[in-house]
Amino acid sequence: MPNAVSALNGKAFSGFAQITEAGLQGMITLRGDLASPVIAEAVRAATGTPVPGPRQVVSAGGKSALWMSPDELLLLVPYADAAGIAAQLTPALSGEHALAVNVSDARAMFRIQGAKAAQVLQKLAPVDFDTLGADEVRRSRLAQVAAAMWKSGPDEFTVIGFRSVAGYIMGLLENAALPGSEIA
Amino acid sequence: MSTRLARGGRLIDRSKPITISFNGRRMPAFLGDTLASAVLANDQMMVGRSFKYHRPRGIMASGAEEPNALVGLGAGPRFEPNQRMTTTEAFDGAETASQNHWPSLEFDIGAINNKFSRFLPGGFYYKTFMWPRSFWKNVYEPFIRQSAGLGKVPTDRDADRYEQAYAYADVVVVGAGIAGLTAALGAARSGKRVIVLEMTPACGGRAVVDGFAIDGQPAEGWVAAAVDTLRGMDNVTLMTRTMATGLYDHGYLMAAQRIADHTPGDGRPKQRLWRIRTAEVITATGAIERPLSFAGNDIPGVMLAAAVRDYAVNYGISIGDRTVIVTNNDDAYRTALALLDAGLTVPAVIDARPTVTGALPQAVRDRGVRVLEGRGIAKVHGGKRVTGVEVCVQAGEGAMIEELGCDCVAMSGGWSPVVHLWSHCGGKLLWDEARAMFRPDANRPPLGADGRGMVRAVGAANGMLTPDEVLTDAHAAFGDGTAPQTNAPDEARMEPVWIMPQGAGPKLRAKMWLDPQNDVKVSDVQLAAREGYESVEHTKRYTTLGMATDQGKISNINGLAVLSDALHQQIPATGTTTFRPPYTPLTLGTIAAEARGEIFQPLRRTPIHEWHEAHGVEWEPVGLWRRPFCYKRAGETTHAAVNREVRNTRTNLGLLDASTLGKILVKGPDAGKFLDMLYTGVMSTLPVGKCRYGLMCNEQGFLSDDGVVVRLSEDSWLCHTTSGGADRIHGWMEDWLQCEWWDWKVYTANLTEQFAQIAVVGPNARKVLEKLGGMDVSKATLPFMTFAEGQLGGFNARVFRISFSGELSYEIAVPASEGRAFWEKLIEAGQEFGVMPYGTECLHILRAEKGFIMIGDETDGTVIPQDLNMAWAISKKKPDYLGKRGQERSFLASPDRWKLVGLETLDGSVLPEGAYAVAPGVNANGQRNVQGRVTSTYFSPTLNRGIAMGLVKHGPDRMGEVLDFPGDGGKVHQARIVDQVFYDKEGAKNDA
Amino acid sequence: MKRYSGFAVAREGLNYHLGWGRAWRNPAPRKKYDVIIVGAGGHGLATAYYLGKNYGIRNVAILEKGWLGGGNTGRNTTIIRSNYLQDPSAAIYEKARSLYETLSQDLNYNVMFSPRGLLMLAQTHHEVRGYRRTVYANNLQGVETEWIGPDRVKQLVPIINIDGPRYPVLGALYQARGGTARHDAVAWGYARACSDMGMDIIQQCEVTGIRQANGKVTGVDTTKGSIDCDKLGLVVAGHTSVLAEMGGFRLPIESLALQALVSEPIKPCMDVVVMANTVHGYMSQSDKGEMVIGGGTDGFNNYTQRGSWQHVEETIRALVETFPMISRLKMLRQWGGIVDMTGDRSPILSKTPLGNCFVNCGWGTGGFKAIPGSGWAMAELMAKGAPGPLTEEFSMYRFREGKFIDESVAAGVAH
Amino acid sequence: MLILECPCCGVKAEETELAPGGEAHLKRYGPGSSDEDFDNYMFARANPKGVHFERWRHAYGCGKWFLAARCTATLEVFGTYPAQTTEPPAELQAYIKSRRPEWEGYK
Repeated sequence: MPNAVSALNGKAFSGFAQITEAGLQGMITLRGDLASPVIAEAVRAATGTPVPGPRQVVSAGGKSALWMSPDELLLLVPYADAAGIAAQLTPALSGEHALAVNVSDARAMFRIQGAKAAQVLQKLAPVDFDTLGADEVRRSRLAQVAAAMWKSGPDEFTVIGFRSVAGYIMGLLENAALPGSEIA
Repeated sequence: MSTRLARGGRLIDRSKPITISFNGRRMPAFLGDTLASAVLANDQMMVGRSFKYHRPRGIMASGAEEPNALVGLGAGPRFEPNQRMTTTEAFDGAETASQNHWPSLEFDIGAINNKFSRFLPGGFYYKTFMWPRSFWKNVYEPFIRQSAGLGKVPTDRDADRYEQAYAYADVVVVGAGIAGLTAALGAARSGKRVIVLEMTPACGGRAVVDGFAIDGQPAEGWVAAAVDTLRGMDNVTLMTRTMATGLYDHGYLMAAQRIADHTPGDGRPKQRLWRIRTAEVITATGAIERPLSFAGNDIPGVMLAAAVRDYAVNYGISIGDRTVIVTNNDDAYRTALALLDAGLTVPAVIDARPTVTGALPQAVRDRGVRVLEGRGIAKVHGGKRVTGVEVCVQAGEGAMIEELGCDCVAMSGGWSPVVHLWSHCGGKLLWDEARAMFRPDANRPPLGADGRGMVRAVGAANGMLTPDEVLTDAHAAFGDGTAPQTNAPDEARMEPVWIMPQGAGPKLRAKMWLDPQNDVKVSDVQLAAREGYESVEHTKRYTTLGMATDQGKISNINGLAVLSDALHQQIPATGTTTFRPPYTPLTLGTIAAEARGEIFQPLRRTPIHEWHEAHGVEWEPVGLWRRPFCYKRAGETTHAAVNREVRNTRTNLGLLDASTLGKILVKGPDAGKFLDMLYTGVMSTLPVGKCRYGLMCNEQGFLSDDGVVVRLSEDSWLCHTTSGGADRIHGWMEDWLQCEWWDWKVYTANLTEQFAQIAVVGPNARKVLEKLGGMDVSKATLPFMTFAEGQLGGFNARVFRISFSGELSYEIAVPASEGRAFWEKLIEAGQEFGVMPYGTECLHILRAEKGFIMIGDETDGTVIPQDLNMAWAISKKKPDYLGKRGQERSFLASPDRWKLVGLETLDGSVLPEGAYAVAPGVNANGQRNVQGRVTSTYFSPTLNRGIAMGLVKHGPDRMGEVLDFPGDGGKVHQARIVDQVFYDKEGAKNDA
Repeated sequence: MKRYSGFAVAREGLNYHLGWGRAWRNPAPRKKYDVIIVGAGGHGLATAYYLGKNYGIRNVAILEKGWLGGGNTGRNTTIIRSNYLQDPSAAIYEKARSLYETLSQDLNYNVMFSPRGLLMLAQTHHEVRGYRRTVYANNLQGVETEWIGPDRVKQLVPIINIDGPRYPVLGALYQARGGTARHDAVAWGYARACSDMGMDIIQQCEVTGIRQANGKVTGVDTTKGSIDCDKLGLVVAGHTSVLAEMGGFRLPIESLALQALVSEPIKPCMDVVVMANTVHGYMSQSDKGEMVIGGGTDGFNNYTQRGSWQHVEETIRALVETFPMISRLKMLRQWGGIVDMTGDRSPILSKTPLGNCFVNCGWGTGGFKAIPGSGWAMAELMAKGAPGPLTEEFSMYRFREGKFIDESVAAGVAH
Repeated sequence: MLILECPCCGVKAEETELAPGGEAHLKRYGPGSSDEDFDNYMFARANPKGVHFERWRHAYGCGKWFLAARCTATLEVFGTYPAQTTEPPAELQAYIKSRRPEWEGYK
């Protein structure tokens, strides 16, 4: 994929927090009965992680599995591997009523870093970040668009949104992180 | 005159002098001043004109309840009308200007209204200005509008920025006076997550002004300690300069934080709107002092007693040299003491109560001040400033006993709890006869999501007026142990005084102001009652009482009392008007917050968006997307560009960015059955690798979307939708799967943004793909309405051999991340084949020439497929599909429905968009009968004439008939009914 | 009753206005009336007024559970227009608009009808198509509207931002004789006239039941006792479903909260009414100088007269984008009303399954502008017991046939 | 500004994260049904001033539809439950009865 370019090609902004479009990221939507051992095996094979519990994100060796809904996971894998893994999943799930599809190009991913990273999201999402679990994915909205967000490290949040509105999301995050607009 | 005292002023920093200007006059002030204290320090008592009579208006209060002191603040992109001086912090260089007068504040032509005031009572305009009819719009209204209105009109785009933020709490305490601080300490110590909101820059409320001791230390010290304690706790957030503007359902509290109002241009947001979700709200919002209704109580220099005290203690300002105090309660005597302490003269305290005892009055007497018992003010002397008052017997009709010279009147009619937040969300009030006030009824609070009370009022906001009452009440909210104690003296009960004197006649009542901004007088409320506007809402609306920018904070209760008296009923029988948010006016920019300019709304971009932008695109908004309408070359008109794109696509090669088309994957054992319900046609029988055009209807039977469906594999289909339809249709599918057919085994995934999709259209389409190489796209291998997946010029591609133009055409989907590269590769490879990108207008013309329908043009939510002669796309065999039953209803099954046909003007011109075909005669309502309308109309460069499609009654049976379409300027367009396919009827080109 | 005029005001002024009598009587209910109208809002009062004026039916009671004009009549943004797409809508709204032209004189009460002109901005090609279509329809319906270009829009509304970054103004549907009126005055003027005709307006009187015998209505039970009648008209907007329940039938109605707000008053800066439907906001300036602003409704059933904040926010940000100079104005007051939405968002003026019981509802977000026409048509329906040309298309049974009156097709909304 | 707990993902979502979907438990009538049944299915609504059963979609969250029992006069939320049911759970009905004794019950 020499021609592949992420939505904002790694655009970055430095305010009272660092905002970065995280570049190409492999993503696979997996829908099915999350309690099924077949699914569990397929997820293990794809990401090396167990099936996450409700609203949970589990990671292993740079790969992650995010719980998106009672019958849907989002698997994060290296971009170059996504198509292949998605292709392997389908036979792995044969006999099971399930859907596995590569959505790497339908999304954009952002990282917000810094001691006050939470303040940036606090201005945009109706979410109580004080009570957000360490391994909890929160699907909500950033201002006017849908997004999934979680605490991906100390002083770091990761946000996933739709590719077509990546520019809007970047605009929101930059505006919310402008120097002088720190909350207290 | 009003002036700055040599000492005192706990809120100002005398080491930090600043300068403000008022009507161009420069005035020295100090950091910590409000605009009000700043101008008062410079003997500027008169600061505006009233709304209706343009009477002189002075500062009356020291806080959010101020009705008069409104100015224009700043200039150009930072000009702000109607700024309340008493709550606006003064800053160096602040420019202010008084409002609602011409030519000047001192001399105002509009004051002529005052001369005629007796002929302009409440609601007079409902009784006159009716003749002649045209005069209302052209003469009367313009005059009224001109003399009404308050602030000047801003002209520029706002230079400041705003933002919002979300916060969550167990308890939000509103107000950081001693009641709020006490409650907050209790809540915080019990481990709750607490947010404290204080509207002013400093905490402490009235206690720090009134200056008693709490638990042995001065109130000021006690407050400072409490604030330090709270600030030191991790579970507490204390925000000053933050106004709780409104309480909404389920514990949603709105609060506006002033960040850079007092430091304009320092790069910070001007304001931040907090949206706080809380389990409980504690309103410790205090109380507001009531004016007294006596003749001339609106003359500059007549102020609320506590305000006079505030200016002396907080800002070191003497409002006047001689201040007469008029009251019906003990608290006002604190003002006398404060003024005496400041070395000022108090000629007398006029007390409406027949006998006055108690510690505070005694303290005043002890300092040699006369206390006139059972007395009132008959009238105030003065025009633009008080010069004296006439004293009378309160129980009488206003005969003068003596005249007192003074330049300030400090009045107190008692106190009203601030119940706004309590009431915003449905909290009810009770009338407390003993205290003569409406206060929160703890048994009928606003209800939260669980149906239980979500607000409690404490302290003065709950009707507790003496310091010990306040602290006990506030402490009880969360407290254990004993409440803080004060050394404040007991106070005798106030005695309600609704007009002064009791027996005042009409002449005096016509000079007793209730609402000084809107010029509503006691006589106006009595007139409303007399005329039958008996509901308090009627009276409010008829007289405009309490509808000014202060929303009646000081006028409501007095108005209610006067109304009740006029109706000979008790005050609770009259009730109050509804308290609406916001508590104080909320800047619109603060509400809009970040949503301005580029991030006003999301803009959806395809992976090829930037390429279009760099190549002369003219955009068309489609939902939140932008799609190229056409690509203009240097010096080219839109029309010329579109025609060029059409001709080139028909003769050479055109490229369309079709990425916005919806692409929904539907998979599972029951997917076929599901799609058969969703589409009017049959999708379950579609062979793998084949494409089929489908229509979707809503349950009404009306056409809602269309697109090509592809069978990807045994158990998976790809459904293309319109650009606007992708999310809607995906939601529609999930709705039926989750809520109706939840036992069907089907999964969907919206892949719209996973792929960039490009239509390669025209006689050279196959050539350019073959040049790219990698896949066999020949007619034999990839015939019309089939699909293949593979490598094309090194790109992973899905190739759909479909056509919406009648030309040989392929739609090719590649991963979005490679869309731009693939597009550029096609442009490059297409050069030798005359490639040109084309936009949506060209797309429309191409499809119209072929008679293809477009959702949104031929359909408008009232059209069914049968209207469009698309019965071929509707399965007769299927027992059911969404919309089938709806289409069976009589009006939809009627043979008289308008049906789709082609339309050709006789003169080759283009029919007007949306024009109607008239029929003879008029209907029962005298409206011209019609028999059809234009749904699509274009100039066809291919045929070099206007072409159109339309819906016409019995259209298909009337081929050749000519219809009249009235257009603009009386012109009637004549068009013949023809076949809707205008070009290549046999479809040879597509079959190439 | 005393006639209103400038001279009368001057004369009374000399006597401190002590001489004015009641605008309307405050009677106790009688045992029986020929007609009972439930709901003393604009529509109910207008219905009663035209029953008396056009059909001589004056033995009428208008029952109001709260205070007259206290519902949506006193809570709307006072916009008056008739530039509707569908024939039946255009007919009844234009009837109303034309009655507004002379209403002050008819009622001898100044309702301040101000035909200052109304624009519906087109900000997408789709809206351009829809509004041009509306203009052609209006011209055939006898409704005077025209399509105007961006320059003319800017000329009529100097404070507007014509080339906003997101939604440039491509033109507008302009109705020169559209405008506003003083909402309370409309209710008060009709009330005064009804009372003057001898009709009884009974406030604080809530209907608790509908009495019927062999399929026909015979009267109502109220908090002030039961009252008999020959004919019953239900004209209670958001509470129609509750009354229908008492009558034993259901309607295609849902009650939703609609919000409005006003800014602090400023000097005149906008002489016309502007509606921007793509961004969901509309604005006019009252005679007091307040910018009067309205937006969209909540999507869930609600009887609380409290709407959800995000709709205020959506409206404000749309208008700040369209009129950048309002950014530093302040919201003075916001409030909500309960609107009754039908299946096709058009009103119902209809006979009901219950004999001699008629319903006038479903005006949704657009009732104020229709008041005189609605009353005129409802009076005809009730007096004749059968629909006239203005009402026949608005039957509650149209949904069964699929014969909708759908205004949304022209991208227009029903404000 | 409502808060409803999504029974599918457990998030206490605020109104802006949700999409309302009208009256719940409507029975679909298709081809062969009477005009009246179809009309009622499409349009006739209880629209009560009081206890109301309604559809919501957690649109900005897990994307699932769920049902809620809510009072339209006070906005009190009695509870939320999955959409895959033809009538409100018995315990929820009992709870509503305890909060609204005058409620005639679910019919």
